[in-house]
Amino acid sequence: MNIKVKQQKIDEELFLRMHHKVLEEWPTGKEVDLEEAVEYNRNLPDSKNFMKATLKQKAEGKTTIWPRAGTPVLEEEIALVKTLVASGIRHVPVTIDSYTRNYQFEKAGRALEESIRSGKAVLNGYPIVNHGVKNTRKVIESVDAAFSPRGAVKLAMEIALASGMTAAGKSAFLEFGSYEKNRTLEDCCEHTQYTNRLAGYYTERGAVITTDLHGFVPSGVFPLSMNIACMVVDALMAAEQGVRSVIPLVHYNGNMAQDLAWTRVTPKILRKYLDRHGYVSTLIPGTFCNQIPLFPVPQSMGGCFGYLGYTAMVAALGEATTIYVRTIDEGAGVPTREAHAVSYEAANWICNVVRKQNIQFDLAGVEEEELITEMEVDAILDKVFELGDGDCIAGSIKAVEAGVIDSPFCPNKHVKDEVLGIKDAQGACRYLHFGNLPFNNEIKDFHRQKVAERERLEKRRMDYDVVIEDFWAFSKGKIIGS
Amino acid sequence: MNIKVKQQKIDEELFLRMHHKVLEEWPTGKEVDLEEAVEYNRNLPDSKNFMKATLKQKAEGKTTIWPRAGTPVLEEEIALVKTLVASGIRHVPVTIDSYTRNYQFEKAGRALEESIRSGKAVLNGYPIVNHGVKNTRKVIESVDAAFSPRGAVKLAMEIALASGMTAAGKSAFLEFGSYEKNRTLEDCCEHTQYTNRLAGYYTERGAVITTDLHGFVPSGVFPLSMNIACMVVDALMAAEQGVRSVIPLVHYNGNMAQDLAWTRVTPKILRKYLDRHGYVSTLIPGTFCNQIPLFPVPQSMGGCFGYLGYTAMVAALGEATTIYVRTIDEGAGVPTREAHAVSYEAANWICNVVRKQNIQFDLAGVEEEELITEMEVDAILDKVFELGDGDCIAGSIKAVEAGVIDSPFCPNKHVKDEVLGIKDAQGACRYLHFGNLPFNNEIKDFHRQKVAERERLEKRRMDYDVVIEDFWAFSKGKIIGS
Amino acid sequence: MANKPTIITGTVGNDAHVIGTKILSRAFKDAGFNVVALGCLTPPDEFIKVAQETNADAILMSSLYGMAEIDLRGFKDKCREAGLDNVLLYIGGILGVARHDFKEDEVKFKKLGFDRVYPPEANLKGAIEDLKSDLKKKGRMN
Amino acid sequence: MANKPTIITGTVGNDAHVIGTKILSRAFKDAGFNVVALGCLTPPDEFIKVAQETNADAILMSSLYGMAEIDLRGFKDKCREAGLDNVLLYIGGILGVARHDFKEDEVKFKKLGFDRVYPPEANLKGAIEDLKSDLKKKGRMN
Ligand code: B12
Ligand code: B12
Repeated sequence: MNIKVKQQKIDEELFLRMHHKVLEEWPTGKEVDLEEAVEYNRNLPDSKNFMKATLKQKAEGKTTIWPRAGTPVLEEEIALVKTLVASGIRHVPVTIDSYTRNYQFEKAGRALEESIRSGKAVLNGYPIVNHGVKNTRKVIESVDAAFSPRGAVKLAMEIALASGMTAAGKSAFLEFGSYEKNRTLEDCCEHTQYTNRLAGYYTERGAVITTDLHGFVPSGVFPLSMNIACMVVDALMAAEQGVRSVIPLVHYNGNMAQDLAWTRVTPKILRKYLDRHGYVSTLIPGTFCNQIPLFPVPQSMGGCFGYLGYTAMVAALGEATTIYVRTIDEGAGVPTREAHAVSYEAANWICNVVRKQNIQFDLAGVEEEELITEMEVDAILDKVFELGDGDCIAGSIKAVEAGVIDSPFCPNKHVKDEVLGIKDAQGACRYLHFGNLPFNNEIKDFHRQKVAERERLEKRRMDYDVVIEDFWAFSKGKIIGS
Repeated sequence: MNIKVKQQKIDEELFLRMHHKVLEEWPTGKEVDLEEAVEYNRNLPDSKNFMKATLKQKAEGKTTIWPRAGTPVLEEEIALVKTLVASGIRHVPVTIDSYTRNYQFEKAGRALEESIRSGKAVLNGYPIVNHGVKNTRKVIESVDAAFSPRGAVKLAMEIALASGMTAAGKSAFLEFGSYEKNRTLEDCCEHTQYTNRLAGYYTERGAVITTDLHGFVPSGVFPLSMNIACMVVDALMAAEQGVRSVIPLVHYNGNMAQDLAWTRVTPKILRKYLDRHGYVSTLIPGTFCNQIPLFPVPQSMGGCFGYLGYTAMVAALGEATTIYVRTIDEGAGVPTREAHAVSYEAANWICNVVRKQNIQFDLAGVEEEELITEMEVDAILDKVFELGDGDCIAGSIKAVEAGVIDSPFCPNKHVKDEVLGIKDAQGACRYLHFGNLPFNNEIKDFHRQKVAERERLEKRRMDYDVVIEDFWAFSKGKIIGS
Repeated sequence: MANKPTIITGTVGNDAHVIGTKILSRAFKDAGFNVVALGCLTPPDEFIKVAQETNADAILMSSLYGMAEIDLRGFKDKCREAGLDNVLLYIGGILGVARHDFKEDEVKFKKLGFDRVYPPEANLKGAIEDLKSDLKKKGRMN
Repeated sequence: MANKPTIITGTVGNDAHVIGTKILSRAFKDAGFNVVALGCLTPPDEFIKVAQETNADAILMSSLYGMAEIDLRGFKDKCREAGLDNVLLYIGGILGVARHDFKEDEVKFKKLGFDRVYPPEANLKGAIEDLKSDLKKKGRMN
């Protein structure tokens, strides 16, 4: 196959031409004046700059909450971000609705009007393109915190950054592996190169924009090495376009040793690859952790609080910069403002008392998990660079085709979906089906032994049905399915 | 002074005479037929025996909730214990109301009737003497769990054990140091000797009754060594009367290193003294931990869940057998059944996922806290035995008079109340005023240095006002006051 | 094989949530159904088109992102026009936005023409039984 | 010293909760009041007896165990009989059993004759101000 997208910085002229076409996608594009926007963004206080706020917080030894939240009506959105900041949040996401994510700005506009009329949100996020720069600046100016758009397409990102958001959390792998069915990875890379280049443009002019890395987000129980390997590619792509601040998002999966190991090893691995490829000036200001993809059964309020409390505790012990805890409404629907407040209050309570004690916590098994994770990541990336003759984009595209990059329960039809993860007896994630992953026998045997151990204990074969049981187990307070 | 009560087993004849007089204190006493009662109690299933249930659970590596709960009306009490057991509780307390605790059975009876009439509980616990054996057996037979009466006076204990409760949690120090204003320690010891002897009587006949140890419960911020020293005396007094199963109650105070150290060191210290005094056959089936005396501000629901979640996490990491988490209603009043359920569900969720992972970890500081605690306990007890010429009862009574046993904010007028505790910079409890505690300079300097460190950091003197600030701090999510 | 009913599965509209419909598809396949899985991000019309082509017995639709109501206005009429009156319509997932009583969803989507509406995390064994009995009633399975 | 008002503190009835009344006593002492602290487990009559003996200006009662209402029925009348109509009656702590609206307590205990009723964890600085202004109004402090 011939791959057009290359790991190569878009030259400025070309970029500016693309930029002006993007602004024509919707009337509100006119509100963006790039030079004025950069100026506005550069002059924001440090507390509103995602990288500076994160570095400051890391230095203070705090763990705060990083939620997901977005609601269609402007006044509601302002009230929402105020609630979030009041509950101790310093990094405010603006989750964008699904129509906007799919370029259906007109449909989003109609749903927005209906939401205003009916007083009931019929959109699942904030339609940033319809709101435009003027309105969105009102949101950002309403509180003292750093903003990040969630799920921004090109124009959405233009409006977000012009409005004073200081993070450009767009990941080729997240789109490809989590949100898309038909689009190719190449297409997703091409889009992300643009938003990264935009972030680089701001950055080079003194308005540092942070890109958060997602990688290939596991759907359900799956070791994190695949996700981390793809985060590395996300990071390299961003750095090449001039991004100087990247933040990994680490996905917990319930096993404390693994969650802590992944929290520690991810920035280490990222640093290794960024340096190796010459992006030494690209910083990793913090590590953000996520309570996902497991989630509480809506019915059990105690379970919701238990789950988010446990997650906050692990994050605090692991010295995560932020933790994305799911609200008590997670399983029920878009959380109410009250659900946000009480959930983060509980999580904050725990993060505060733990971090303030600056606890030195040594957990058996963490080193081993770090080791095996790094081995797996290296194995995947070696193959990726080999397939791409040194180009991480070409390599990734071929790797997906070859099943070297693969993930279970994936929405995208281009993904092989021939791999499966499962829990071992301690509740740690292991590979059950390796599909075409480029692992040596040492790695494979490690996983096979762990799975075999559980088979012995439970006297049953570990198969797809168990995978599904495991999928639901943790959110119900069990470390493995049964 | 001349002290009548001696550390000496009450001989059986005398005991039986006392027993029959106790039964005359109230008509329901007639319902107690000691031989039938022992028979009934011995034949209970293991799951209803406090010691056996505890040993089993310890072997399984579970941490469960041990709540406090009692409500006046029989049907309500039955519904309550059913809710508790449904939420995973295996040790069920029956908290007795304050009138009954003070021998005002008639007043309790009237309040009970009013509660039934009005349908609103005007008693703060279960009036066990008024209900008698027949009714109380209905409570115990309604669920599969082990029962313990809380705050039982002599007759109350008779009825509790005859009804099939298998714990006699009565502590001379708890009464003296937490519940009484005028009564002397000697008087409290005399009473406790009786209930311990009663427990011993059952035990010798094959119905093992467990005594849980309270010691001198700290009111507010205070290192636990005083409490542990008095638990040792509680244990020795119980063992002498024939008790063969004792369980320490460890009070958390918010600092993880200290809470874990106290959880580990308390049974070690108890074992040491029980063996040293020849009570080798008295078991310590488990360690129960308490979230006390700090407590959430009623207003903040998130804080309530955060606090109990943190507590459950520490208990699970410390492998406590049970944890007494305060419900989300703790600060508001006697918890509703719903408040019990949702609170324990959240705590259970955490205990389960943590214990199942059988986590091995190392926390910096734990060893040091164990060491200093044991040094302090030994120092107090050496003095106690010295003052009592080897008799722990006489010694304790004299120690209280001498301020060798002392505790702040104490209700009892016989206690000197010349000591104060305060938090250090990490939120650990330290002695601020040593009063007349028999500590050598090594111990005192350790505490002084810790306090001095905080004074340097906060640039202010550590005094009574700070003590009060600390008192409220933790329940508000801060490790020290400010 | 004559007696192997055909069902169409997928997540409707712009909804990328796919895990549920994948698990569902596998479960119905294992239960002996002939499953045509369209995956996520499936436009309402595609369900209809494929149902015609495969002469399907039922459409088992998923929606999690909370906007199914907007996506499915007029869907039942289109089915009729396409001559699919006889095709059973089931839907499940998370049908409303924000915490709410499932009853509302049930009423809403029955009005929209669905034969059965399932609450979040609905049990699949139950759903399989429902479909079998509904098909038997219609004489499309024995 | 003439202008040092005398107050009686303590926890009423069979209530052994003492921490609050101890902190309260110390706070009022530091604020320049002459405090007679009866501690916990103090029968209502004892408050009256001591108030007479010390010719007190106010009684600051605590109750946490939830049974104050029963303990204090007819308390105000007894005060009157004892000629203490002029003594201010404050109460605080946790006055009802179980989670409830504090307003209920306030109404209830005002009916029982208390001049001021305080919610759980009431702020003491505020209470000190209250007492000073109440005493000034009564001309018992300047
Ligand atoms: C995983 C997940 C994602 C992943 C999805 C990955 C993927 N491609 O599948 C990612 C991160 C990409 C994602 C994105 C978004 N998500 Co999302 N997501 C979830 C989450 C955590 C789990 C969903 C899931 O997979 N459940 C597991 C499966 C197995 O369960 P299920 O789908 O319900 O299916 C089961 C049953 O319902 C039943 N069933 C399902 N369908 C049918 C049909 C029939 C006929 C029958 C009988 C049974 C049946 O069978 C299944 C097995 O039991 C939920 C929250 C939660 N805890 O549920 C939010 C949630 C669904 N997402 C939500 C939202 C808003 C979004 C976003 C819009 C923004 C955001 N928050 O990120 C985007 C939308 C993107 C898009 N275009 O759709 C909201 C939905 C809001 C609402 N309905 O009110 C939720 C509820 C989270 C929340 N509380 O805000 N999400
Ligand atoms: C510590 C404690 C105990 C200790 C008491 C030690 C001691 N001797 O003091 C022990 C363990 C002995 C105990 C026993 C009991 N307790 Co208790 N205890 C508590 C706890 C945890 C804290 C109380 C406390 O000291 N607070 C700290 C002080 C400083 O606050 P405070 O007293 O409210 O006082 C402050 C303010 O209110 C104000 N204030 C107080 N009085 C006044 C008066 C005036 C005029 C003013 C202006 C201000 C004011 O000033 C103080 C400083 O700010 C509470 C629950 C909680 N979280 O509050 C339960 C609680 C009070 N106890 C309760 C109960 C039921 C009991 C028992 C009956 C049984 C049991 N559960 O153990 C026994 C009763 C024994 C008896 N005879 O009274 C219930 C009361 C039920 C209700 N009201 O609905 C509570 C609320 C716990 C619960 N949710 O069930 N308890």
